[in-house]
Amino acid sequence: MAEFSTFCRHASKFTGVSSVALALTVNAPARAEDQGVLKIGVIAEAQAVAGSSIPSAAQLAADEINAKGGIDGRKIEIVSYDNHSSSAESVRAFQRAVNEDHVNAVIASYVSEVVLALEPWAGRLKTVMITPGAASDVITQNIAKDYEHNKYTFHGYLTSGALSGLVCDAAKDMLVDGLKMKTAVIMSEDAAWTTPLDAGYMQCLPKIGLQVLDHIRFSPDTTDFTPIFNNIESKKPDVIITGVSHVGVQPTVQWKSQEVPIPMFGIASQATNSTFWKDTNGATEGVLYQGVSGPGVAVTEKTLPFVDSFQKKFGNFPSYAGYTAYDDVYIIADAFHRAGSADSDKLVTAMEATDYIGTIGRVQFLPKDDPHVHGLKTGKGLITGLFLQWQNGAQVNLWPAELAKGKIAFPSFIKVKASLN
Amino acid sequence: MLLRILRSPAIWIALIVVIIAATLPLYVSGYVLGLLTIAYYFGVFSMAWDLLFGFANEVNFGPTFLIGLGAYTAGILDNLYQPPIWVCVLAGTSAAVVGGVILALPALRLRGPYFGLTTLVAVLMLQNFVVVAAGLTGGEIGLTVPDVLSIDDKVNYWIALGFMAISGAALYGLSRSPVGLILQASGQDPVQAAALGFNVTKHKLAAFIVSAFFSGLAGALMVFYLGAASVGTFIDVTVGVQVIIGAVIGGRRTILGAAIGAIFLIAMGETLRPLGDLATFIVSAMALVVVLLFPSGFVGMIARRREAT
Amino acid sequence: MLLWQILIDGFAISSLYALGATGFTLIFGVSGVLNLSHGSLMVAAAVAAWALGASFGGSYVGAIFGALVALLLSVVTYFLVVRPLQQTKRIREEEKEIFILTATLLWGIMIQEAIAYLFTNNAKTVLPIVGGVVTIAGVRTPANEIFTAAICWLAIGALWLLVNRTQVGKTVLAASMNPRGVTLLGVELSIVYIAVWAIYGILAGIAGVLLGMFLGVSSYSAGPLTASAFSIVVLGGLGSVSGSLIAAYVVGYLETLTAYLASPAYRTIPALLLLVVVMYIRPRGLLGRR
Amino acid sequence: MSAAPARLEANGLIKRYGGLVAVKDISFKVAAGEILGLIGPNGSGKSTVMKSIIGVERPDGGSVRVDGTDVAGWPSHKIARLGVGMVFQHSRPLHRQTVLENIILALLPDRLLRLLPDPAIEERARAIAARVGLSAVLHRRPATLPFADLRRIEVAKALARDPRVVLVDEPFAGLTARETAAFVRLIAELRDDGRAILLVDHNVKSVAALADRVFAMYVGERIAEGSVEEVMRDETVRRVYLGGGIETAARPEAGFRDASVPFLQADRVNVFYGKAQALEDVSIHVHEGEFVSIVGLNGAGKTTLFNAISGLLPYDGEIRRQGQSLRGRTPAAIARGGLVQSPEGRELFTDMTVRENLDMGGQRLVKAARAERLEWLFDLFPILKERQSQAAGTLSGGEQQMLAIARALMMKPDLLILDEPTLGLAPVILAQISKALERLRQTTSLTVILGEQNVTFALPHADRVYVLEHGRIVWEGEPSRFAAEAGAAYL
Repeated sequence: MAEFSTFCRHASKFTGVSSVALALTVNAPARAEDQGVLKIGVIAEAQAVAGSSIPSAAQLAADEINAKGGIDGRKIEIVSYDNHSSSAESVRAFQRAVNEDHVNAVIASYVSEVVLALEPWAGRLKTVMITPGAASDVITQNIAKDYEHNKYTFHGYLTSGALSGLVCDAAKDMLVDGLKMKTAVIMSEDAAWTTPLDAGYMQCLPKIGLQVLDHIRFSPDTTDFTPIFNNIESKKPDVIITGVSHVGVQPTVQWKSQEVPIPMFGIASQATNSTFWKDTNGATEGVLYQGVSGPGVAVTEKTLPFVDSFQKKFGNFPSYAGYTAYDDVYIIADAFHRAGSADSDKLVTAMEATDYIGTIGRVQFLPKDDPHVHGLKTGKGLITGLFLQWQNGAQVNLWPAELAKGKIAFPSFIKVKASLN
Repeated sequence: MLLRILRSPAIWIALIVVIIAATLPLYVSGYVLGLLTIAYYFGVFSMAWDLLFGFANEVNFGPTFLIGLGAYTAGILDNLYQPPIWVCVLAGTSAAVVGGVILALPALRLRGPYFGLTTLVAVLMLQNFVVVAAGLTGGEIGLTVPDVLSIDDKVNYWIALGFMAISGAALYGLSRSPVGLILQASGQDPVQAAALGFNVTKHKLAAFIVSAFFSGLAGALMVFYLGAASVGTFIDVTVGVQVIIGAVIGGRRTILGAAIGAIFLIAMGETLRPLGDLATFIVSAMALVVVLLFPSGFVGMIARRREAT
Repeated sequence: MLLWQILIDGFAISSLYALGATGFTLIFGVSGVLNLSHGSLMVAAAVAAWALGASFGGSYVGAIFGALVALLLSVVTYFLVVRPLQQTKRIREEEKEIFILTATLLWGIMIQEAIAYLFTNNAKTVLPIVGGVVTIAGVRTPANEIFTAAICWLAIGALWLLVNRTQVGKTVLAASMNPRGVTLLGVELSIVYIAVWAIYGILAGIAGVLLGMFLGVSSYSAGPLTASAFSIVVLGGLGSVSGSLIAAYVVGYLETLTAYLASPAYRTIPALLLLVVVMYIRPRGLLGRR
Repeated sequence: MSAAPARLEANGLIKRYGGLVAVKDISFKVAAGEILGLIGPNGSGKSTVMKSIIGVERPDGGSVRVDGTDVAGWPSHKIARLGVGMVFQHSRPLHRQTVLENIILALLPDRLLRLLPDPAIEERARAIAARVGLSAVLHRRPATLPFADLRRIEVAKALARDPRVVLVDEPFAGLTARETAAFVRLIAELRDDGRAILLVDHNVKSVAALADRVFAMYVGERIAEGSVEEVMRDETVRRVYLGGGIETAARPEAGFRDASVPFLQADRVNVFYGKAQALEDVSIHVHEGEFVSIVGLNGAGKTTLFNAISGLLPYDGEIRRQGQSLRGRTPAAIARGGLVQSPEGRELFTDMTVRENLDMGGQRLVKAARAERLEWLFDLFPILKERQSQAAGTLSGGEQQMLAIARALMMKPDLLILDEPTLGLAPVILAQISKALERLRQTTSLTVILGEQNVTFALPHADRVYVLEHGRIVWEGEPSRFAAEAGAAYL
């Protein structure tokens, strides 16, 4: 029953447009210039915590731009579609967005599965698509494989590979240098995006001086993590390097209830949600996770103003995909401006030249010859990400040092050998 | 008897409906077309299921086992070697048929809830296989296929409509044909059917194969409409449930009713979309009401009224 | 060491399965109904416990409330969904089975969707009644895990006493063997059925709440929960309580073994394979009566 | 006749169900153009023989030859194609098809590729329909037809493959006299086509009109064979059906206090199963403390009558207890009211101990009363005391029957209905139950209705006897007059 075909809640609003469609053929869809409006389609998971911020953030950006008179005098219109986290429904939404609503570009989903299903359609329907949250490297690899066909897809969020790099950077400073840790076990869910992530971990952790004792992948529908934690514990590592997104509450709660004496450190998408504390009954105390943003952390001068106005408008904090979705609208708008046209191919060229300071750092896309073409460039001066920890009910940023808001601290059951200097 | 079929209004009504449906793209939005395209494929799923339940009297809880086999075989083949689409579809269909036979041969020995149960387990197995063999099937991610039937939603719509119409005609004709009679007799009372000289198992197995054929074919085609296959779309038990409910509320033992039921379910789910998460709730509630108050389903009610006279 | 871990963890999860399946099989034994809204009942109980526990803090209050919610729902299920179908004359007897299955399934989906709508479909974990850990045979085990196993067995024990030591229970048992016989002895079957559904509701409720404390639930869990109860009951033999208990432990330990020795990712597969084999070799299950 | 070559020949047929041997070495022949009546009371094994012939059951020994081919153990559809047709007692036509289609169905070849209807078949179907007298209703749906026509459809289907052997199960059950006559004619015609016909029924009388020979069975064995007259005269048969010289001890009806308003009265009760009429204007009355036996063969309607009284069946007419109508009360309520049935097939709780079964009966008694009642019952059936803690399912048939009666008595009934207590029991057990009944009769004011096909058992305990046949009361009177007045009707 979950599989009813989908479409955004404002279906009725667009039926008027549809009549216009009839005359026009699909392969060269009519863009919306004539109406003097730039349309951006947003396909996201409305009821999932991470996905729900995407349309709102995009809308916020559009409003701001329109308030300033739009791009070259053209207003931006956001058309959003709920995909119920299903690839099939996303494909239908994408087809409708392009063939029916004639959007000029699409911002799509935080789920790698969905984006991968849409990527070929972006090529087939020659429409620029950017994902604000998916992490799988395969997305960019596909572009590298068949650039001419897939060049319309852009990766607006860090690829898993990049993420693993950022986690390692933070681990170096916080764990190896800070806590003198020597060994680690990788624990990640068995999903598209973690394959390159784990590969990245395996490669960079030893480099920074963390010996990888074991590498555990578990099915995302796992409910009982006891065996996994016991297994890890028997290896006696100093830290658990995580890669979880679909799951989150259950491993965290069982980590606490079993009092696993080893800290968790790494990617834990659900931990970035402000509701995570309540969902886990506070079990998340002491969990360390990578993020591109955090409450009260001014990554760039745009970060905090965005969070404020987002919270004013929608009454809650944006998820990580919210930040990127917000930036993506600006990036697309900027590309429109430079391309001076909404023609997809011109738009791609303009997008590739992007150099934009957003809420999570400075955005530049990797060039055509790179194996991760259209992925984000990372590193000092570009995007570094943050590292935060849940401390009695609040998300506290600990890394990088210049943005730190507190000191690392663990619940009593965690045994950290080295003294917390 | 052939005459009777031609005389039965059902056929003519169906024919007119199909003709009208074929003209929809001229004045309906692509979004509605996309919705109906999916609905039509589900219509075929439900009709194939009804042949088994309504006529062979075997409750198959695993329609998605057959559908999934068809869909994934076709998708994987296309992914690996990119043969012409029709080859993939053919392969998918045959896979479904073979799988159906392998499932049915032993399962047909079982009575009562056990047949249904085995079919259910088959689905769970397939689901696990897809997840475990992620390298081949794309696992949780789902599978993206390079080729699609068409990128024009009108064309896709007409393909689906045509396919449903043909399948419907075939299944309906079959159900009304002499073999259909035998099948119905075998389903209703195997002992008597055998005493009339009919090899009950043979006919039930045949029914299973036909059902598998159409399920697999529909599944394979749907993959090439979506350009993607995922457990949630083709294999998950909830999908099977939707197929079954469609057939039941449409009116079991009517074939055509099954299609109507399935289309109704999807259309409803869509019209209620503005209610967000409540949509599914309300659709289930409606279906439940139908099951409780009008057990013979939409078409069943009409048919009954006709029979009474 | 590993052996002990497997033994202990397997025991907790198996006990939970056992409790979940017992009620399920009881219903089938007495009224021949396979209630496919089973998982939804369990989830409803857990979420109710979570919601109340969160707002009033009291884990006990929450837990009890959860069990009551399940009890209520189960009785509603009987009157709203099952009974009308059992009594209608418009469906041929041999077809009622599929109708009841479909109807309970739909009903389950309704409950599940209602939960998702009211409480989102994020995973929820009920605040454990007992926290902390204890070390058994060198295995550090959450006290809650032991608590879970204990409660499960208390509940099952209570059920056993009820069935074998009380008049109500005896009547229920008799009804499961021969409903006609019971009627002829002046017992109103409808009352027996209500009693059974009530008992079932409480069992499912307790199981749900414990699951919420032990592993956590989300509205997505409903389907898998029904499926696992279903397979366990089939494995044990439809309608045989003792069968389900054994099957629960077979499945529980099989899963735990797989998780420890092979990989957590393959957890459920061997159990399924076993189920298929049993279905073909011995369709009526390990201790099936019919 | 035995000179004629056998169309159908059963030789040394044996069928076991677990320990119990249902058919013991049965052999008979049916020649072309001959009708053999296979008769026997319930549990005699005649149905098993029939099932073994059409392949529903697999015989454990012996052979079944159709024109010389041994078909024992073949799947039924093969046997059918070899030329064995079966007229089932309970007709289950396809309800959504017309009569014609139902007949066509039977004519279809067993092929998967029969997609187009064949006009020739439709012609034959019409011909067969005409022959069995269905021409008028060809295009009606079965649901709209009278019972007799449904039976006709069954005959038509059996004829479809032009069988050499036709088996007919209870040919006349549920038919009115006129309909019966028509069927006699129909079946006679089938014989005259040179088919071998086997009629299976309960007693000689029901097949007398047709059968050239009768083969009588009792508890799995052949007890007699020969012409209708021979079998009717046969001593064993008479003992089985009528019992030998029975001494009766009836108390005159006038002697009962409530002669004015009977304790229980059934007034023109009618019951239908679908279209088949199971009870037709049945009126009986029972006085307080009276023992009434209702004798009738299996299928005559005894159980139906009792279930109507116990409120388990919908019925027309009135059933009154001490003048008050029982209509609308639930079966349980009626039982609680003291109108208790010890049903055919006993309906015991097989996985429970004897004691638990009894307690289920006595659950509404206070502890003391229950104990005292148990005491009395154990005195009545001592064996049960020994078996107290044994599972009911493991008891012997006789012990189970005693338990069933005892369990009913635990309810302290005013009126006890005993349905077929002797079914399949050994004589020695009968004696014990007999004694118990006699004691109840002497020492208690209990009223009893005893339903029996075993007259030997039914008469001695009866103050009055009703004979039930095809759902009608055909005779009422003192047991002493039974053999003389009703015996013939009963054989």
